[in-house]
Amino acid sequence: MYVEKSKVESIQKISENIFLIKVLAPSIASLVKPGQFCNIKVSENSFPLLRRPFSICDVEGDYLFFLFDIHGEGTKLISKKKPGEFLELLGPLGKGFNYNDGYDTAVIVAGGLGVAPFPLLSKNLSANKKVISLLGGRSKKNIVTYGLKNVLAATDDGSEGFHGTVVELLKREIKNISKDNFRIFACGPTPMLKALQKYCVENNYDCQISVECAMACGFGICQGCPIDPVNGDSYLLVCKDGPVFDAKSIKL
Amino acid sequence: MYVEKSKVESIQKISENIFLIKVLAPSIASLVKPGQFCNIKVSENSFPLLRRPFSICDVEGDYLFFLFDIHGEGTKLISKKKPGEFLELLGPLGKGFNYNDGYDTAVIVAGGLGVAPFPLLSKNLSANKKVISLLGGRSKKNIVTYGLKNVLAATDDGSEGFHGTVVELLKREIKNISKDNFRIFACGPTPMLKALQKYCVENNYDCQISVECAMACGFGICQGCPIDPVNGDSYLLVCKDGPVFDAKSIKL
Amino acid sequence: MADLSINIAGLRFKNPVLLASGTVGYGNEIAEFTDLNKLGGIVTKSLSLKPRKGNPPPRITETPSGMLNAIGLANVGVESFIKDKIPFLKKLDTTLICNIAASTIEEYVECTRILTHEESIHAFEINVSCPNVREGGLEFGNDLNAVGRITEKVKAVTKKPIFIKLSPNVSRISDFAKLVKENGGDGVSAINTLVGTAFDIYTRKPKIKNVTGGLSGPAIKPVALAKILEIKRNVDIPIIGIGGIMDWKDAVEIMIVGASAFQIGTVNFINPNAGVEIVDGLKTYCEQNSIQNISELTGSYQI
Amino acid sequence: MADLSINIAGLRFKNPVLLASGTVGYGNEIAEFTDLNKLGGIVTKSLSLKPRKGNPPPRITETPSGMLNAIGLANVGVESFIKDKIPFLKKLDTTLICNIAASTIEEYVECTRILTHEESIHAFEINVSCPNVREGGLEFGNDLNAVGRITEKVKAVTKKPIFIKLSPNVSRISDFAKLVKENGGDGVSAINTLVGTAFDIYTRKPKIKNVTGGLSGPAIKPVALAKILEIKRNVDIPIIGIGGIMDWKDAVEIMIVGASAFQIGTVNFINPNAGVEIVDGLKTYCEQNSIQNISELTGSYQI
Ligand SMILES: Cc1cc2nc3c(=O)[nH]c(=O)nc-3n(C[C@H](O)[C@H](O)[C@H](O)COP(=O)(O)OP(=O)(O)OC[C@H]3O[C@@H](n4cnc5c(N)ncnc54)[C@H](O)[C@@H]3O)c2cc1C
Ligand SMILES: Cc1cc2nc3c(=O)[nH]c(=O)nc-3n(C[C@H](O)[C@H](O)[C@H](O)COP(=O)(O)OP(=O)(O)OC[C@H]3O[C@@H](n4cnc5c(N)ncnc54)[C@H](O)[C@@H]3O)c2cc1C
Ligand SMILES: Cc1cc2nc3c(=O)[nH]c(=O)nc-3n(C[C@H](O)[C@H](O)[C@H](O)COP(=O)(O)O)c2cc1C
Ligand SMILES: Cc1cc2nc3c(=O)[nH]c(=O)nc-3n(C[C@H](O)[C@H](O)[C@H](O)COP(=O)(O)O)c2cc1C
Ligand code: FES
Ligand code: FES
Repeated sequence: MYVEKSKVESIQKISENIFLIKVLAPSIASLVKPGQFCNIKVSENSFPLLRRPFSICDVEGDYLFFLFDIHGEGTKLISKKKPGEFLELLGPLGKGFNYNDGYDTAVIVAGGLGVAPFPLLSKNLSANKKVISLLGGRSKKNIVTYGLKNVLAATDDGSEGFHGTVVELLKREIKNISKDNFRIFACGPTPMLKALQKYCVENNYDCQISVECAMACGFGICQGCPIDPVNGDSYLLVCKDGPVFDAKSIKL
Repeated sequence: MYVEKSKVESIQKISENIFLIKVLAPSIASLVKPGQFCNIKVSENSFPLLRRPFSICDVEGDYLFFLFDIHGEGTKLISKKKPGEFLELLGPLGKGFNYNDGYDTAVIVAGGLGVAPFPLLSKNLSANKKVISLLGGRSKKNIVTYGLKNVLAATDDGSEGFHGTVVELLKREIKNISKDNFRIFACGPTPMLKALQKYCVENNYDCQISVECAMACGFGICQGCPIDPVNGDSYLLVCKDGPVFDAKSIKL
Repeated sequence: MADLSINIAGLRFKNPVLLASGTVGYGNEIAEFTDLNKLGGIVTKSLSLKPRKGNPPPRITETPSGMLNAIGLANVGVESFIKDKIPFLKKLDTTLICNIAASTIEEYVECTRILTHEESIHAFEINVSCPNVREGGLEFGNDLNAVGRITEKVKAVTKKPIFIKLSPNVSRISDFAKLVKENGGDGVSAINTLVGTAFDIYTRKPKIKNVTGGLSGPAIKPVALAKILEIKRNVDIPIIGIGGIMDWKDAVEIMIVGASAFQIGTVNFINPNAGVEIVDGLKTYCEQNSIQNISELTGSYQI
Repeated sequence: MADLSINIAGLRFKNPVLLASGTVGYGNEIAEFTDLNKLGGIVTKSLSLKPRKGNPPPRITETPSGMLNAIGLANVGVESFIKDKIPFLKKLDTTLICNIAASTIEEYVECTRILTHEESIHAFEINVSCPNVREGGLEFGNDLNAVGRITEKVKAVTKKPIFIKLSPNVSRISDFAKLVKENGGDGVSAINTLVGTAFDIYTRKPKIKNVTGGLSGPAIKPVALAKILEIKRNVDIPIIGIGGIMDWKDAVEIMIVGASAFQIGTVNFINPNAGVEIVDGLKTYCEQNSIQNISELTGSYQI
């Protein structure tokens, strides 16, 4: 884990409110595993005070990519960065996806900006694995396919692909997939993850979900990010024990 | 008085730490008198929280100029503004110099960035008035002659002009000046103003000084900027009753 | 169109947005930048019986998301207020609350007795965060008995509503609110500033001459919200919320935790038109969230 | 080369920079980012006799220049601390202070009695900002008697220095410091967090599940400075300053108003190497200002 002052190489507006930023961070880049994140100081002063957590979206040599949408003041400030300016990264943080063994087909299920960690996962999957990417969004403009393979979309308003939620799309597609030995990798808003978790637990599907919550430190010292495990009396920490968990192991 | 969102037209580094910024502010520009100031919000968020006061340095049509040096976080943020970005101005504030009648020669005495209000004053003086500009600074690089006429410099280290303080320079030059009917216009750090005030009061010279102090509002509602008058029981306010005062009327 | 008007102790405000004492002087200067008639009300700078010069400079300094002030209750005194300031204020179409600060209980009573005859004053706000000269400089605002007695005695000399402005520098602010209620007060204003200080690390001198000052601005908003919530959960009395409000979102938040109306202070220095912008923001918020009457927001927290 | 070492109650710290309780866990995670051996000391997360699960999420939220937390004193308990955490901590070359939180006076005493046998623990910090279960949830920290008794009883079971960590949510913090001194306490740590809250304006729910939380970070620095100054001017007892320190300048300021040493909390989340940077900054400041021994700074204000 490093604290790295990273120069912005480029920033690209992907859609109305969604940006892809590329930064130089060789130390962190050398360590990253898919599903990990960085906690980012977006300004050089104390506004905003805390770092902001972002999934590592992709790695190219010494460069890291982050995919984000404008949410509040912190993300607004990142969106205004110009090439040559800096972000201060702390990472790579958390445990990534467990994606190496034990299955043939990777089923990616992402809601909204939940696609963020999957370009790197897709890239790092060994060539003999099949990938299916199911992406959900409110509307066509919320579907970001950057870096993803074999994409099927689901939109709430039907403006692209399946008309409905991405979990409903998964249920529809599962008959094709379930012949394979598959594992689900998911990330997105909590209501979506809840629906997915219920479905996977009921059907005993192998599913890893990446969870979001408010964070201060990102590496286990503030205890700000507890999550209830299915077994055990004490909380787990999303930043340290997650953000990726087996869908069966946590209460959402 | 207006609150005006002003687009930065250009920003120019005059010397190591000193900048000249030109902004579009037609409403304010139409009202300005020399010696007035604007209270400037340098960011769109609450860092820094308060506005920062700056003398109006010059006016060209719809444009205002401010001359500033990097002091703390606020001035650092202004120095990083790029053309097309915005500052939020509140002004013009305060009473300016009384410069129209009653004298023939204007003697400008400025310490450091105290030169800021004088380009506009010089420009607005009627053509039949003589102007002498005495500028003091620590070193050559602290002497800013932008927009000034008939300049004599004084530096603490002797790297430019007179070796000594600007008040000492004034004392030396006064024998040439004192034949005229003159008025002194001064601005600069408080110790310099104190020395000047003492000298002018002792010699009964006509002298107007522009004073600095911490401000919150800049227009009389916070009472944060009191200054003791020579006569009277209650404080005056630097922002409203000043920042320009007759040297005889206030205690520094 | 949502109804923004509110009613406290029989007094109607056209909306819940008031300008806080000490942050708008006597209204005339800020009127250059904003339309005071659009606001719910104005609270004038703390008045004492005689004029007060206030503290020597420096009086203010910026802190992270806040500012410290030690103005020292500089004011023109009751007599000059009536003569020089009321004429401007009485022309305004907004609710006028006159804030009173004093060093003895008798002085509070005397100021109120005189000012209650002024028709243009609709209510009084009693600032108890002043050093009590009799008790050797201790603040009235930290003394339960004193707050009770001040409420009772001031109430006795006026028929107009009395709001007691509470100090946040106490363990349980709701105990003070309870005493205000028991002694006939019509409401509490909460909060005044937190005690704070700042020093220059080279001269080692305080950045404000008075050494300590009052902390205001967004930094104190979480404290203000907690104090207001504590009062709301423990005492049935109208609350005028104050502390760190910068925009309509902060205003909604302070009403949710329990305020019937609120005052804005520090923000006036940065954006003198903030009050009017907050009124507009509240209108839109109410419409978008189907709120008929803004008073529905008061204490509507979901815990 | 300035001497940064300090001495409090016979205990030597290599410099005045300590990491605050609850903001570094038990030291192991932050050690990835910083060299703990360069710091004056570490204060461990508040320990209770039995493990505590802590509060449900959300536990934290950002506020202007600050943050609110309601972790709920989640900790592993004394037994697991000794077994699982001490082995890492004892290898560090820094002063170790163990922070204790409890719901009864007996629990404070019992924790101290057990932990005093651990050689690697050099001192105790007693966190009195916990609800007192006997008195129906009122905080010990707001109760003068309780603070006196806790000091006395804890002191009776250990020879190691005892620092009482004071709550800022009181009118006169120096009264508490006085009682700590009278009851044999070796010093006070000031301040703990201010009570605050924040609400979502759409759901109307509190942003932290516990409703109220503790406000920390730069926003509270002016309050911390004022509280420390108040103690320094009224009571002759060593003060460990805490509250809003982000860099060496803030550290110098807190020493000037009276702190012998200080702790950094929230900044660790943002810059886990802040402590070491502050040590370096203090060195340079001392050299540039001809300060031989950093303790010259303590209470060196010029008022
Ligand atoms: C492990 C992890 C990975 C993430 N990856 C991405 C990503 O790749 N792309 C992306 O766009 N977003 C991602 N997020 C969400 C992102 O952190 C928030 O959108 C961001 O912090 C909002 O900051 P803001 O200042 O713009 O918003 P504000 O609303 O102003 O933030 C205020 C506070 O709330 C917290 N907060 C608000 N929303 C969230 C949220 N959803 N999750 C966590 N904290 C929140 C912030 O940390 C901050 O303290 C991730 C979150 C986590 C925990
Ligand atoms: C009427 C007036 C006119 C001025 N004109 C100019 C000018 O033309 N050019 C220029 O460079 N500077 C001018 N100044 C000084 C300028 O306002 C300060 O340098 C600036 O506020 C510093 O802000 P900062 O955030 O960079 O520094 P910080 O030190 O971070 O400021 C912290 C706080 O201190 C206050 N402050 C600090 N120094 C001063 C100061 N000297 N005067 C007033 N407030 C101060 C700031 O307002 C702020 O609240 C003027 C000041 C006044 C009162
Ligand atoms: C410069 C200044 C002067 C103040 N003067 C007074 C005063 O005279 N009487 C009073 O009751 N409160 C006074 N206050 C306190 C405010 O009315 C208000 O309670 C406080 O600033 C918190 O609100 P804010 O965070 O919106 O500023 C003053 C505040 C400031 C900043
Ligand atoms: C997330 C968090 C957890 C904390 N936990 C504890 C604790 O367990 N015991 C304690 O005495 N103080 C605790 N504190 C208070 C800090 O030790 C410190 O007093 C406070 O944060 C002020 O310092 P700061 O502004 O530098 O953060 C905690 C603070 C934070 C932010
Ligand atoms: S974010 Fe601090 S422990 Fe997880
Ligand atoms: S700066 Fe507010 S009254 Fe002068």
